[in-house]
Order: sequence, then C-alpha cells, then structure tokens
Amino acid sequence: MEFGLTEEQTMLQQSIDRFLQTNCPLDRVRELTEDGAVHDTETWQGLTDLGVTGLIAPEQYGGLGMSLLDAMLVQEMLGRHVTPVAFTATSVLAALAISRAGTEEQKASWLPGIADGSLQIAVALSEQSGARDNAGLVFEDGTLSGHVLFALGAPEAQVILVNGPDHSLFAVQADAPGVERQALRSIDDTQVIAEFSFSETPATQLQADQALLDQLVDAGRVMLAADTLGAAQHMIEKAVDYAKDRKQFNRVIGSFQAVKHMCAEMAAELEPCRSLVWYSAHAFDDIPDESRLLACHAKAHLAEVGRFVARTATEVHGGMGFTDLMGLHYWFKRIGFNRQILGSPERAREDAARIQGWI
Amino acid sequence: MEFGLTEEQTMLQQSIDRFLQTNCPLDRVRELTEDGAVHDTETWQGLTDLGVTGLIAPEQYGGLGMSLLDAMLVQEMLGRHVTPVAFTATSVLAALAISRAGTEEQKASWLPGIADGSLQIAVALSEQSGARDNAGLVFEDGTLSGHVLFALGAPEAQVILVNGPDHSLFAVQADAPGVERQALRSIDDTQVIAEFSFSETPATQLQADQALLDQLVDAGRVMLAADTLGAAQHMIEKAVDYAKDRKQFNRVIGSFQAVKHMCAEMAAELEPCRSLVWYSAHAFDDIPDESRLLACHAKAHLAEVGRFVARTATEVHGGMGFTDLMGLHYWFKRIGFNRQILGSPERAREDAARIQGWI
Amino acid sequence: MDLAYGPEYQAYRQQVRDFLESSKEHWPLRSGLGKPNAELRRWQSMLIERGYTARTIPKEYGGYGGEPDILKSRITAEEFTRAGAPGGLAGQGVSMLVPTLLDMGTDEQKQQWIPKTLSGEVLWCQGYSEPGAGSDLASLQTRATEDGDDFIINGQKIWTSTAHEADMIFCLVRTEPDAPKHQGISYLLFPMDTPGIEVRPLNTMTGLAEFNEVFFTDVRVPKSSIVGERGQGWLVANATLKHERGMLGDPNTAGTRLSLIIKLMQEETVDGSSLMENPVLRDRLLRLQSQVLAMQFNGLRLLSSSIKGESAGIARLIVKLQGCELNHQLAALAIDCYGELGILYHGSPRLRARGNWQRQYMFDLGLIIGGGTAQIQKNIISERGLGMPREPKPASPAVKSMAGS
Amino acid sequence: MDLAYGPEYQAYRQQVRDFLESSKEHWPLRSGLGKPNAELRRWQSMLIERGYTARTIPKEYGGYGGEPDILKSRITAEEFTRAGAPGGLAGQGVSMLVPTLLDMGTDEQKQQWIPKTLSGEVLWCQGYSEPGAGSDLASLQTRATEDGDDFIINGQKIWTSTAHEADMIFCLVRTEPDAPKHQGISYLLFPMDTPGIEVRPLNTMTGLAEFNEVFFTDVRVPKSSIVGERGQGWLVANATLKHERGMLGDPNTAGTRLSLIIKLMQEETVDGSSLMENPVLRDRLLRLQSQVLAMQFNGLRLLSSSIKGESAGIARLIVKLQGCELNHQLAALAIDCYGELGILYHGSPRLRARGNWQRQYMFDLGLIIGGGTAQIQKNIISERGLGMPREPKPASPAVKSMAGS
Repeated sequence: MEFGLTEEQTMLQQSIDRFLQTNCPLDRVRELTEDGAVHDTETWQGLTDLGVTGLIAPEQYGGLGMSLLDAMLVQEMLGRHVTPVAFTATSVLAALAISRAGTEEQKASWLPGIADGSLQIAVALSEQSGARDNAGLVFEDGTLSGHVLFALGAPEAQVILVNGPDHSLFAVQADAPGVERQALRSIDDTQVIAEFSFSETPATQLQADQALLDQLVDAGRVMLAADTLGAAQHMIEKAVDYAKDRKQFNRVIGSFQAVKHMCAEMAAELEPCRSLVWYSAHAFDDIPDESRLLACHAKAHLAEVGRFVARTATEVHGGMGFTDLMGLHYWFKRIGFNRQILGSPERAREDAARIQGWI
Repeated sequence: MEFGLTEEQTMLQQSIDRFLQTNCPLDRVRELTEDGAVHDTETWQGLTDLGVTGLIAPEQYGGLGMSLLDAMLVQEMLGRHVTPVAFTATSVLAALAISRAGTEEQKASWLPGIADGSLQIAVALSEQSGARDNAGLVFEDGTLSGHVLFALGAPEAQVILVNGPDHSLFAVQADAPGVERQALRSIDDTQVIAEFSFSETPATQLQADQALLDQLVDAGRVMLAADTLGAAQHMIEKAVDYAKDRKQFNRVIGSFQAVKHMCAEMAAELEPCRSLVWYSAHAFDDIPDESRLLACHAKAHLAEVGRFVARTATEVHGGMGFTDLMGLHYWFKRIGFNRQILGSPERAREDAARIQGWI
Repeated sequence: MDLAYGPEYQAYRQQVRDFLESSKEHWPLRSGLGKPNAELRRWQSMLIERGYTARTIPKEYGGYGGEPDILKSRITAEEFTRAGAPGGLAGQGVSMLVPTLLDMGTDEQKQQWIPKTLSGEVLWCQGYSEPGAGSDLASLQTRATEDGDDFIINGQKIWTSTAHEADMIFCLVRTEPDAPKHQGISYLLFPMDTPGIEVRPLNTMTGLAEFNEVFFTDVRVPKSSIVGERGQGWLVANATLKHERGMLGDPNTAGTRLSLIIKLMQEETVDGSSLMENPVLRDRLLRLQSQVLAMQFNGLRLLSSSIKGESAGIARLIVKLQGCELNHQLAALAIDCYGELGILYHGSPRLRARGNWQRQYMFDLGLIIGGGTAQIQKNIISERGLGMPREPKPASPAVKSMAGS
Repeated sequence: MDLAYGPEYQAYRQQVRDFLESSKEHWPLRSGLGKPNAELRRWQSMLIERGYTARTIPKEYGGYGGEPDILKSRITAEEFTRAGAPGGLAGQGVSMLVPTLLDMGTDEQKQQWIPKTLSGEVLWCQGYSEPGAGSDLASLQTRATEDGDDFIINGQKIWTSTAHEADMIFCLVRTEPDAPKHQGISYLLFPMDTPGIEVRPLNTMTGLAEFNEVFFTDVRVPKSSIVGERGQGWLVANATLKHERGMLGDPNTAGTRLSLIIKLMQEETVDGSSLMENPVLRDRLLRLQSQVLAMQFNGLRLLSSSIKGESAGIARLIVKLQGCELNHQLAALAIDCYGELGILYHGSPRLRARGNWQRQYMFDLGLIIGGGTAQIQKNIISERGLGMPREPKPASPAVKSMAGS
C-alpha cells in the first residue's frame, strides 16, 4: 500500500519544475503575454525534449503511454509557474480522445504528431458543462455548422476536436472551409481560449459516446484542479516568504498573529487538496467507478480553496499584492480562470449529485 | 427624518432590561428550567405590571395599542436575559391575530385577558413554513382533527390558535374535548414548544386569510430575529469582558490579535443587524409593501449571524464557554432555537425569492 | 422611527429635481477625478452657486457658504444618483485638502488655494503612502532637509492617483529625523512641476494604472509651504484621513451592484434556463441581499446619528470592513453567475458589462487592503469599539538581553 | 500510487474477519471509557492474545509483543468498524499512561502498572488541565510541597474524564515553585482514594457531565510516585500529549457522519418532498463531501508516510484543526436539515437520532476548543509547518520603564 508518488514521479515533477524555473520565469511570461494569450512554442519545444508532450499518447505511436496521474503532476508544475502552454488540450484531452475513440487511421495520423510535439489540437468541450449564448452545433451531410465557445488550445492548432450533437465528437482541420477562429481574451493571459464558428465545414467523426465525453470532461477537470493546486501552493509560499521579510511597526509582519493565522488557514485548506487531486487522477487511471465523482469534487473543491488562497495570499502581500510589480496577480488570475472553465464549482457539485443518484 | 428609537422607546427598553436583570437573572432561569421549559408566571406578572403584556392589544380592550417595533424592543431584552416567558405567542401573535381577524365577540372575550396578562394563548403556525411528520389539520362539521407541531406558548395556555386548512385560523379551548398537548423538549429550555393533537375538537374560526397568516409569520419572524439580536449582543459583551479579564501566557487573552479579531468580527457582523431588525419591525408597522420581504431577511440573517456569534463567543471563552459553569450555553441554545423555528434561514430566503417574484 | 424627510426637505428635493431636469444640456460628458475641462468647470460653478457642492465652504473661499445640513447633502446625492447626473468635482484636493486647510491653514493659504481648488483650476494629488510604510503610515521615510529658507526633499511616494495630471501635491515628509516617529513629520504643499519630481504610472492587477509612484530627487520647496506647525504633519493629515476611511464601503454602491446582479440573473441563461432558476446561485444572492439591506439601514442609522450630532460608535467603525468585503462578494457572485463568460476581460468578444465585474472584484481587493487593511480595521474595531487592549509592545532585542530573558 | 494492501495483509484482514465472525457471542454489550466489567475484561484479553490491541507492548507487561505494523493496526481498526464490533479498552490509561511508562518509567513502575492497566484491572484518569491554565498548560498551579518522603498536594484539576470511577490518576503538579514555569513540574501517579481528593462532576453545554473537576486538599503522596525526573514532568507529559492531539479530527468520524446525513436527507421530508430534492441543502452536503474526501485521502497519505517512517509535515499538523471543524459543520448541516425538528433534545417526542446531532454539534465545539484551541493550532501550523516567527515576547512593564519607551 502506498498513497504517494513514486521516485520516478517525484523526479519527473522536479525536473519539470527546474526546467520551467530556468526557461520560463515570470519575466518571460510577462513579455510573451503582453498583448494577450499565447502558446509559448519555445517552452513547448523544451517540454517535448523532456518527453512531456507525448506523456499520454500510446507507445506504439511514439508516446510514453503514461497515466493521468503523471500528466497531472506536470500540470501542477505548469500552474506553479503560470506557464503559457496548452498542455492539457493537446497532450491530455486530444491524446485520450483519439487513442480511445479514434479509428486506426485517425490514430496513425494524429497521435505521432502529439507525441513529438509537432501537432497542436484545440478541444471544445465546454457545452458539456452548460451552453451559453446558444452555443451548439448541427451535423448534416458530413458537415458541421454552428459555434462552440471556450475551446482550449494553442492559437496555431491545426486540428480542432469538438463535441457535437448526440454525444458525438468531431475532428475538424483548422484550415477547412467555413472555420472561423475568434480569440476570446480572459483575465488570464497565460491560458488560451477561443470561439470557433463552423459553416458547412467538413468534419471527421470519432467513435465517441457519452461515456467518452464524460471521461474527457473528467480528465480536464482533474487537470484544472492540478493547475490550481500548483498555483495556489506557490501563492502560499510567496505569502509566507513576504511575511517573513516585510516589516511594519518595527516587526516582520509574519510575527503578527493575524498574518500567521491567514497563512495557517491557507495551508490548512490547501494541504488536503493535494491528496484529493492525487486520488482523483489515480481514480481516473485505475478506479473507473469512482472517477467521475472524484473529478467533480477535485474541480469544485480546488476552485473554492483556490479562490480563498488567491485572495488571502494577495491580502498578506498588502498593497504590493495588488500592484503589478511583483506579478502575484498572474497566479490569482490563473486560479480564477481555472475556477470557471469546464464547469463552475456549483455545476460540478450538481454533476456529483447526479452521479451519486441523488437527483 | 429619524432612523432610531424615540426617548420613550429607549426608556421602555432600559426599564425592561433593569427589571429582568434584577428579577430574572440567570440563577433564576437555571432553577426554573431545570426539568424542562416553563413559562415564568412571576416574571410574567412583573411584565404585566410594566404594561408589557398588553403592548399590542388595542386600547379599547385595555391594551396599549403600540407597535411591533415596541414589542420587538421588549423581545430583544427577553433574548438578552434568556427570559422564560412566552411573550411573542400571547402578547404579539395572538393579540395581532385576534385584533385583526376576530369578530367583536372574539375580541371582547380574549383581548382584555391578553392586556391584563391573565390569559395565555398558544400559537401554532409552523406548518406555514413547512410541514414535517405529516402535520396538518382537517376541519369538518365545526370540528378540527389532526395535529400541529411546534406551537409556541405557555404550557398553561387556556386557548390555542391554530393555522388550519385553506388559510384558515381557529381558536380552540385547551380543555375542549379531543385536545391533547404533548410537550416537546428542545435544546433551549427557556422557550416552550408543544405539539397539539385534535380529535373532532370543537373550534371557533377567525376571519383569517393568507394575508393575515403571512402577517403573523412576519411578526413572529421579526420577534425571533429581535430575540437573537439581544442574545447575540449579550454573548459578545460577555466574550469581550472575559477576554479582558482572563490571562494566559502572562497576558490578558484580549490582547492577542486572534482574540481581538474574533471579537471585532462578531461586532462587525452583528451591528448592522440591529438596523435590519429595527427596519423590519418598522416596515411591519408602517410600510406594508416591504414588510414580508424584510421579515424574511431579518429572520434569515439573524439566524446566520447568530450562529456565528454563538459559536465564536463560546470559543473566546475557551473551556469555560463549553462548561455549564458560566451558563453561556443558555444564550447559545436560545439562538439555536430561534434559528429553526418558523422557518430555517434557507426557507426564509426561499420565501424572500418568491415575494420578489423571482420564482 | 420616522423615515420621512419633512416638508422643508421635500421642497428642497423638488428644487434639486427641477434643476437637474432643466440643466441637462449643461451636464458634462465626462466627470471623475482627473483634470477638469472647461465644460466640467462650468458645471462645478453652477453646482456651487446652488449649494449642491461645496455647500458649507465660506463664500469668501469660493464656496456656497451654507449651514451644514446632512439631510440636504444626502438628498442632493440621492437625486443626482437617481437622475444619473454627474456630480461636482471629487478629487482629493476637494475632499481632503480643502477641509484640512479650512481647519489648519493660514488665512493666506486658504485664500491662495481653496478657491482655485474648488473651481477646478488647480488639481491636487496626495503624497502620503510610501512603499515601506503601508499600514504603518507614520514610519514614512521621505526626508526634507533644511537648506536656508527651503527644504530639500528626497524619497518616494506610492498610490498617488492623478499624480500624472496634478498641478500640486499635499505631501507628508519627515523634517525632524530624530524625533519620535509620529512627531517628526510635516505637511507640505508644492507644485508638481518642481524640478526633481518624477511620476511613474503604477499598474495594478486590474491591468490599469489607477495609481502612480512619485519620486523626489533634491526637490527644493520653500519652508513657507508647511500647513500647520512643523513636525505636526501627522496630526494635520489624520484630521482628514478619517474622512477617506469613512467613504470606503458605501452601502449604496452595494445596493447598485445588487440590482445589476438581479437583472443579470433574470436575463442570462445556461442551457436555456435563466440563472434566477438556479436555487444555489439564488440563495447566495439572497444572503447578500440580507447584508446589503443591513448595511443600508446601518447607513440610515449613521445619518440619523450625524443629524443629532451623536456618535454612532461601532456602527460607524465597521463600515469600511463590512462594506468593502460585501462589494467584493457581490462581484464574486456576478462572476460565478456568468460561468465561463465570467472570466472574459480586456474587451474580449462576448464580454459582459465591459468586464466591470472582474475589474471590481480585483479593485475591491485593493480597497480591502488599502485605506487600512482588514486587519487594521479589526484592530480599530476591537480597540476603539470594544475597548480591548492594544497588543503589548514587543521587547526589543536589546531590552530582552538587558532583562536577561 | 498503490492502494492495495498486498497478500500478507489480505490474509491478515481475513483472519480478523474470521475472528470477529466467530466471536460474536463474546462481544461485550457495552464498551467505552469507564470502568470495565468482567465481560469487557475477558474481551480485552481475547484481543490482546491475538494482537488486535496492545499489539506492540512487550509480553512481559501483558501485551502481545508484536512488531509495530501500521497497516495491520489500520486493518484491525477497519474491520472492527465494519463489523460494528467493540474495540479493546481505550481509556487514558491505555492510550496515554502506558506509552509514557514504556518510554520513561522505571522497570518497577512498568511491572507494577502496565499489566493491570492493559487488563482493565486498574482504571486511570488524567490530571493535566487546570481552570487557570487552559491553552497555557505549563502555567499550572497545583502545588506539591515536600514533607519528608512525601509530597503534600494542593490545588485543582479540570476536564478529568472518568475521575469519578478511576482507581488511579497520572497527574502534573508543580514541585519546584521557583523554577521557570516549564521546569518546575513533576509527573506523579497516585490512587484516587487517597484522602483529600474530591471529585465533582463537570456539566457541559451538552447537558451531560462528560468531565469532572478534581480538588486536592493536603493529599499526601510518596515521592517515589514520580515518573521520570523530578521537575521534568513537562517533558514526560509532552511525549504523549502529541498522541492525544493526533487523535482528534479523525476523518473516519466525518465519513460516518456524512453517510448518516445522506441517509437522512433521502428519508426525511418537508411538505412531502425529500430533503435531497432541496438544491441548497444538497449543495452544502456536496461541499462537505469534498472536504470529507480530501481529509480521508489526506489520512491515507499520512498512513503511507508513517509506513515509510517519513514526516508528513503540514499534512499532519492540520488534522485536528480541519477535522474538528469539519465534524462541527456536518452536525450543523444535519440540524439544519431537520429544520424545526433539529432543535429537539433531551429525549423529546419526535426526537431524531436520539439527539446525537445537537449533542455532537456542541461537543465538537468543545473539541475545537480543547486539546489546543483553533488559535493554538494555527500558531503551531504557522510556526512549525510554515517556519513563521513566534510572536515577540511582550516587554514587561518593568522592562518597559527601564528602556524608557
């Protein structure tokens, strides 16, 4: 019995951590995202060299065939460093969708590109967690029409996976006729979202069903929770460091009971979240019966705790936390973004009630 | 323009405060309620002498014809001193019901007794805020059958006012055939509740409608909110006093920032409640359009803030707050009782949504 | 309990309404805190003439010269809000410097500055906060050393809104470095174009530069620029700081936000159902409505106390703490109602309410921190409101070793 | 990540199950903390024989004499819970005195007390807390003065559960009044029937007397009753206090409560609809479910760390704070679900669940306060877990005047 990470997993996480710290520090993130969200291709290339982009893709297609738990550990580090790369969309969601619901031909044409980092795929699932502004698609005569909102994935994605009517899933070439991409700009310029419109656009169908779509939503939720975990952990560390250093009234502020208790409360709330996220990823890999419920809880709970930590860590920083000077708000916004995408906490809890047969 | 109490109202409140402090201190409350909830007839007599029991009853029947705002100020003091008298049931709810929906004969037979404190009336309205355990009545051939839960009012009440089917209101003599009273014992032995069963029991109907029943629920909710206001205010004062006195680690605990902030948070939450309760009572008296909404908010909000104060003040007292020695729990339980009676906060908020046409 | 305003005030209200109705053509297009244009200054002068702004400031200093009347001030504010009419000038010169000068300035200073400030001819910024002195404002480090009849100022200020447009600054500097920290400060007035002043915009988490940093390098200012006594700047500033804190957490802001959220919940849909049909979001809305109402009625109580000249005690001390938090929670609910749409910002397609909810959610956090953090507010409530003891002063290391503990 | 226990442990689990299945006739009717009867003592001896309790205590002291095996201990606990079987004796003698003696006792003390304690022949109570020394336990005042070979004890203890039934007490007393406060304390063992001891039941807000006060008036105890060195009682006690704190906030309690609430929400109705159909209550349930799951998985992580002999750091430090609060919130939800029925108590007609939810709601508040208040827990988390500084010691008035500040 072991509830924890293997030595390999710890090493994987540490190496990603070191790589991002060196190669994609906040200054770089600032510079890259000055005019809006981007996908950092240079950092992506570095991650490719570390084997990360092919983590989920099966070995026979050049990937590593590793687990969601491993991918989650990577995403935690991406959250920790507010890294602007679209890892979840291509390397996790698209890799899972294609390897589980693709034909041999579809697998052969896309998985190798995912594995070697050369292919970017955008994924539009948000209507699974509630359609706004009449979003939705129709499929007629082999073509898609309509629009989908909040697609995750790099602006230069060559393929778009979209959730269509009747639990269907389609792949569309980004340069196919009738495709329009409209960037949506959010508070968080380290993560890319876009709206896609289709007008009689040719689309290739995958062998999806509701179960597969559920799995994709689950995986996405676990990854968002992991991202928030990493970002929130970092905010606590920054707050504690700041409190140990900053002086007011001739004392470091970290010696005031009020400040100490704010930090203690953040840590007390976040620490159990780590185990919840671990378990939810493990359940996705190995305990399918529990997977859906746990994904809902991980998403919802990290959203709530993340909001509390983001706000409290900012408060501990006082005015400095509110300015752009220290860049603390990059983490604040990343956590805010993760809260809403793929289902708000209220929505995720409603799903959890349904999964347990309570409604 | 004046949002506040008149000099007379302040004096009324102060005189009740002094009377209760002298004549019904905690030691007396303890002694009286040792074996369960009672109505303290001696204190009731004292309140009668102060004119309080006839506060609402119209002047022509020997009462003072004063406002709910005045009655609310009295109830606040009763909460402050956890006084075991059934003031709201007889002097407020029954007085309002009979003076607004009684025939001349009914008024003449009951209001003078309310005014001079000789009559006790129990009031059963709780099915207006949700029926549990199949509570409810049928009215056939001039008689009532069925049962009602959570009737407020003294054990020795001679008359019972009950909400019947189709927005009706009945008066039943406590010694009429088929009446059974079953005391319910709650956490709070300073307030009396009971269940009544009727079996073909003769009953006198009042000229009630839904509007009148709503008014009674509103008045009851305002009174419960006022009671919690008084009890919670007292708990804060006790906590502050204790914190100024108790020493730990060679300091009074009230000099620790954590303790100071707990007290500040209680005061910050409770202080605006005072204005909310004042306004809600004033609305009942003079702004009928706003009355129902405000009663819901006063009830719900005081329930939430009351729970927070009750718990936090107990924490400030440390182990002493948890023991019976200081009797702090009398206030804790009174607040807990008020929270649930005549509609939980969730229920009151749902009512508020309905009143505003949101659902 | 009497919520009616009485016939005199009814008449006054009508008069304000009539004015607003008849003056629409003069309403300036923009108002706010920055440098006023001619249109805005004309509007300001119309308002002063009728006592709708600068009501109690003596005529000789360019004010209306009326008696204080809290109800009239409130009625004016209510009617301007109801009509959506722009108010008078509201910068820190009008709201903070003018009261300070009236209280503590020399005749000459009053003559020189109040009329031009009221008319909008001179725009001021405030130089109080410093990077190293946040909650502990009195520990400020900007130093003024003597040089003949002048001070030479070196140091840095932060959170200086409108500094980039201001003509003048009222500024706290340390003139007596050896005095105890509250006693070595002086309150100075000087032009922002004095050589050696550099203004840099200060971006915040909202993405906007609502504030500036101001750097002083050998800035030469005549000693006559002092308001009040030398070394008593702390007292001078504190007399008006209270005003600033009292303004934060206004329950009317919360009331306006609540109405907007009700509207959005009735109009926005998810999967075709309105958000108001979602019982969980609705319950959150109702919890906040309870708090908004309580704070609004608390505001009425404060108004009533002011009219009677009574202290409202804790009821006033809590306004900033509770009000700012409430506003923040309202913005949070709005964001949550919008779901995925709630994260849009920066003029994105499909953006709702011009991104105001996200901006406010962040800016409110700044307000919770600024003007006395929530922690400082709780200290104040417990000490001044509840009479609890201050934290004991820590033993300094030197003292500790002397005492052998 | 491997949640399976492996074949050896599967076999062990089966063995425990088989035992429980075959031993039902021996299950004692009552268990708990008080004085054990013959039936309970027989059961205890059956459990020790198989290593299901007192597993690691050497055979010579009446234990099973096994190697420590955290997984076996956990499996045992799981299976006993699952079967609803009564566990072994769990009073403070077994859980706190026995480990203390094993660690710090003389051979004679071990021989004399451990076997009788394990068998249930001797029941102990704990004399640590005092009315004047709550969070600041080391400031205790109960004094033992020397008189030849004896101590004469005077003072008062509080929160002494089972004192009215106990045969013996392990007790902290101040033997060196002039030593610094942590260094003047000794740890004594003496019989509860020693003349001069008075036990008074201590009623709490739940209405029950879960605790006692114990008064000492000239209680004469031989000096040989000391465990450890004289004046080092603080160290002796602290070694086992940690155990007590670790036990509070157990996530399995929360898990059990959650299941009960799910059931009640499915079964109870208002106006004919089940409570589970109420979206607002359901959302609260789900929020709590998230927390219960997180704390249960945190528990798995702690278990895993223990097996590997690693420190779990903050993950362990937070258990008491978060766990007790969570239990309290669960009880609050249950009460709210019952609505008006939720306030019933004291065996009232229509009472649900024997009033357990109200009792727990109140008792949990006692747990939040006891064993280190929430405030003390947050100090510990911030200092030991996050490495934040302790609060500076206050300057004493004498020192302050010396330093002239």
